Amino acid sequence: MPETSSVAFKPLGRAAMAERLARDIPEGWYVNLGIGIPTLVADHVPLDREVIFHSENGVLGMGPAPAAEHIDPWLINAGKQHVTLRQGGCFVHHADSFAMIRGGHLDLCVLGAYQVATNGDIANWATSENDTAPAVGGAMDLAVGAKRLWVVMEQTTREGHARLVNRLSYPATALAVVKRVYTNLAVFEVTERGFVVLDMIAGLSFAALQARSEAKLHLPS
Amino acid sequence: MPETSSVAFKPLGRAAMAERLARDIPEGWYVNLGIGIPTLVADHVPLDREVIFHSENGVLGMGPAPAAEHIDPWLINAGKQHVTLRQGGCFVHHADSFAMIRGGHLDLCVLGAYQVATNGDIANWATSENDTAPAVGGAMDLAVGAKRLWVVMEQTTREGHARLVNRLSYPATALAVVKRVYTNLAVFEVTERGFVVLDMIAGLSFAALQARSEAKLHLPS
Amino acid sequence: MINRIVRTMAEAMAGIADGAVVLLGGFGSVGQPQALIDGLIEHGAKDLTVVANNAGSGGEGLAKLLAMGRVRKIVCSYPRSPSATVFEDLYKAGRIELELVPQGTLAERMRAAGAGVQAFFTPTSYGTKLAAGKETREINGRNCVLEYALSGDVALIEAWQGDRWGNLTYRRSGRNFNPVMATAARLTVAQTQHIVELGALDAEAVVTPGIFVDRVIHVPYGDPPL
Amino acid sequence: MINRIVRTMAEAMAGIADGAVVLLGGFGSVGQPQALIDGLIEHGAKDLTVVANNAGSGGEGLAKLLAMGRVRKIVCSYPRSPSATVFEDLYKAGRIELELVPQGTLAERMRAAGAGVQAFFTPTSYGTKLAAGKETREINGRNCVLEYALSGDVALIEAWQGDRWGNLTYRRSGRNFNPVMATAARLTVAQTQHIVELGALDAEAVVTPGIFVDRVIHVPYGDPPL
Repeated sequence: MPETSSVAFKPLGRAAMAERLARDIPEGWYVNLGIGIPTLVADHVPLDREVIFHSENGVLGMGPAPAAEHIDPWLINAGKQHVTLRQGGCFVHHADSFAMIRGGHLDLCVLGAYQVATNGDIANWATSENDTAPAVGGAMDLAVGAKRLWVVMEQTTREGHARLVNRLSYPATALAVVKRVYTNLAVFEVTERGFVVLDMIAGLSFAALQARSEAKLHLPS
Repeated sequence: MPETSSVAFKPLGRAAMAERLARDIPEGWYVNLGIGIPTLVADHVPLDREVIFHSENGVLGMGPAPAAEHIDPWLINAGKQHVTLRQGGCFVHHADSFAMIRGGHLDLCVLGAYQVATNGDIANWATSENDTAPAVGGAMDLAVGAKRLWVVMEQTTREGHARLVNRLSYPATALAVVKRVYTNLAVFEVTERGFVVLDMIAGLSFAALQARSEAKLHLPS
Repeated sequence: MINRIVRTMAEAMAGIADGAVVLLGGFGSVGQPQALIDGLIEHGAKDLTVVANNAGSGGEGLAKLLAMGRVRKIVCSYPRSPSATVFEDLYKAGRIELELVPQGTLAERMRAAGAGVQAFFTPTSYGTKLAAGKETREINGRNCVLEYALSGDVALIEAWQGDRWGNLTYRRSGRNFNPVMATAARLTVAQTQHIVELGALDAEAVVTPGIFVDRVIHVPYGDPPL
Repeated sequence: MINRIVRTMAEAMAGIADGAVVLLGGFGSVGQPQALIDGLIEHGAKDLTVVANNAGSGGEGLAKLLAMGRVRKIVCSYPRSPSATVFEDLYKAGRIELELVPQGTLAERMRAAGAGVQAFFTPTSYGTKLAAGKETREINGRNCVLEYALSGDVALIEAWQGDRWGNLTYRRSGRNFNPVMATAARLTVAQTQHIVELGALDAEAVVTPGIFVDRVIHVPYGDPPL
């Protein structure tokens, strides 16, 4: 893709991607954030916009990370990081926590991904068939359970391979579930037509964006 | 059955039937008591023999009925009677309460019945196919769920029909679940051979008891 | 600021449509959302399917809703009681449909709906009339019946304390079906005896987290009738 | 008098047999029954199947049990962590069997076992490798996978408070899998930070009623490691 390297645009960093996504979360939503960039989203939701964060290990109403001197060793999130509980938060056991997830009570789940296919399939748990032990955690439950699944990820792999694909080449986490994708270059809605570009970073052309996607991109109709 | 009417025996009353059954409940058992004679069983378990009574409306650890001046209007049992809670008791919701039942966590359930068949089938919820609205409550869950199901009932109907039968003529509550039957005349174990008489009231002959049972009765082998 | 507390019964009932499936909490007179049932009567929705353990008694509450002809079908475990005459008369006249469900299966079907479980195999009712026509299967040596999730368009429940996020506690045996139904409906409305400040409830002792609750209305009516 | 409190680890472990299915509570380092795992190591049972969310980390606890070759199979959702090297080495060497289960399905399968539900249809994992070979069905427009109840011979759990009837509370996110596993095993053993008098726990706030608990042992070890 030699033509694109000369274009004047600056991809978003991880924090900026999280901030961009956070802007689209309205007050009152129940939200589960996956590990990695998704976790950063919480830092960009102001406390006075009441968004209620859920962690699959049974914490509803998580607040910001504590200062080191205020760590409660009994309070961690699904990423095993220490967190706090907001007033109004509560604790439940794992079956009840996943009842919230599977039962469609979360307004939003944000996950990272390796690939998203044009029909909304997501691959985010296993990269290959090698002999490393696989691990899935709660990703499959979250992907099928939340009312909306938004993915935040880089537009391409480090090697330049597209992550928006026609068909997953990595093992699926769930089928036809992704509603939006936030990348370091653009925001996409997953529609019946495929990926529709909602917005792009400044200086990026549609053609340059398309060059970084295997799947065909669409403009809003 | 004219020969039996001249025999000198005195059938147990309702309280005595409850008392007889209560004797066989060891300390530490979790027990659900159905409506009617079964409810009376609790009155015959001394408080210092810790038996933990469960009510399907989410009460675990029921104590005796309160004196009128100590009624708590928020605390009823499945028969909608006011009860008390012992120290160590607790409240759960209906799904959790029936998880205890269906999950096999109750050591014993005591139900009344219209009929018990020789293979342990029980009929206790519907008597006929008339146009009265049927009602089942928790009987089917309790009958299949508890570790042991004991039935307490009169030996015969008011009309003199046997309640220990070869095959249910009333609609089944559950199949092959009854372990014991306590009647006003005797106690029966339900075994692979059928009904085995564990003990009888004084003055009653085995022949007289058999005359009051459609199902063949056995002596312990 | 999230605020699920509504001030009027009209707000509490807004959007409940004709033909709705309505889950009604309570067991006996304890934990029944009496004020919300009155609100539903006033609201006027008809052709309802009601899911409740009992079929109403006396002449108030659910019995009144039934008497007004607003209920097409009732799903319950125990419609019979000495004072359930309104239901009994409608039933005998063939003017109401009854789906009789074992009490534990009723609770579990709603729990399944709330938990996103679409169906489950349970030993309860196997070999009985209530399993007639249902799929059966032997699993681990136990004969089971396949039962489906039962969800509501709306759940009307009673709770003890509530806060503006919709977190709820219950009082003693007033808990019963209420927390289960709260999870199983698209719209959950709770009448509570007390409204408390956010943060006043013990985070370890919230029974229904606000995620399951859409509206809370303060109805400090006192004790249930003896 | 019912007294489920045991004084020694030998009593706590009594009867755990070779080949047992052992449910281990905890998520990360919080709510893990560390003392009971040490007790299990000392007890010596082998050829175990362990059900736990993670596959052990570092060199203590579950990792040590694995390193000693006591575990034939592990059922978990997330065996991978930077310090899960003991498991990873065994896995690569083909010396341990892994059944990978989505975390919510893992919890629900144990909840089903505890609740007497024999199997259930869930949308989780449909169309993925983890559903390979499993029965599927479309219900209410959702593609589902049939999952079976998962019970244990023994559950080893950690709780905060316990009384002589076995009633338990938990502390914050230490709750996690512990109450679910307590319901799903034939023998449930809890280590608790505190022992309280019968009646001291709030009847509205008991999380695990004693009906699910067979033995309680007092292990006031303090906070989990950071």
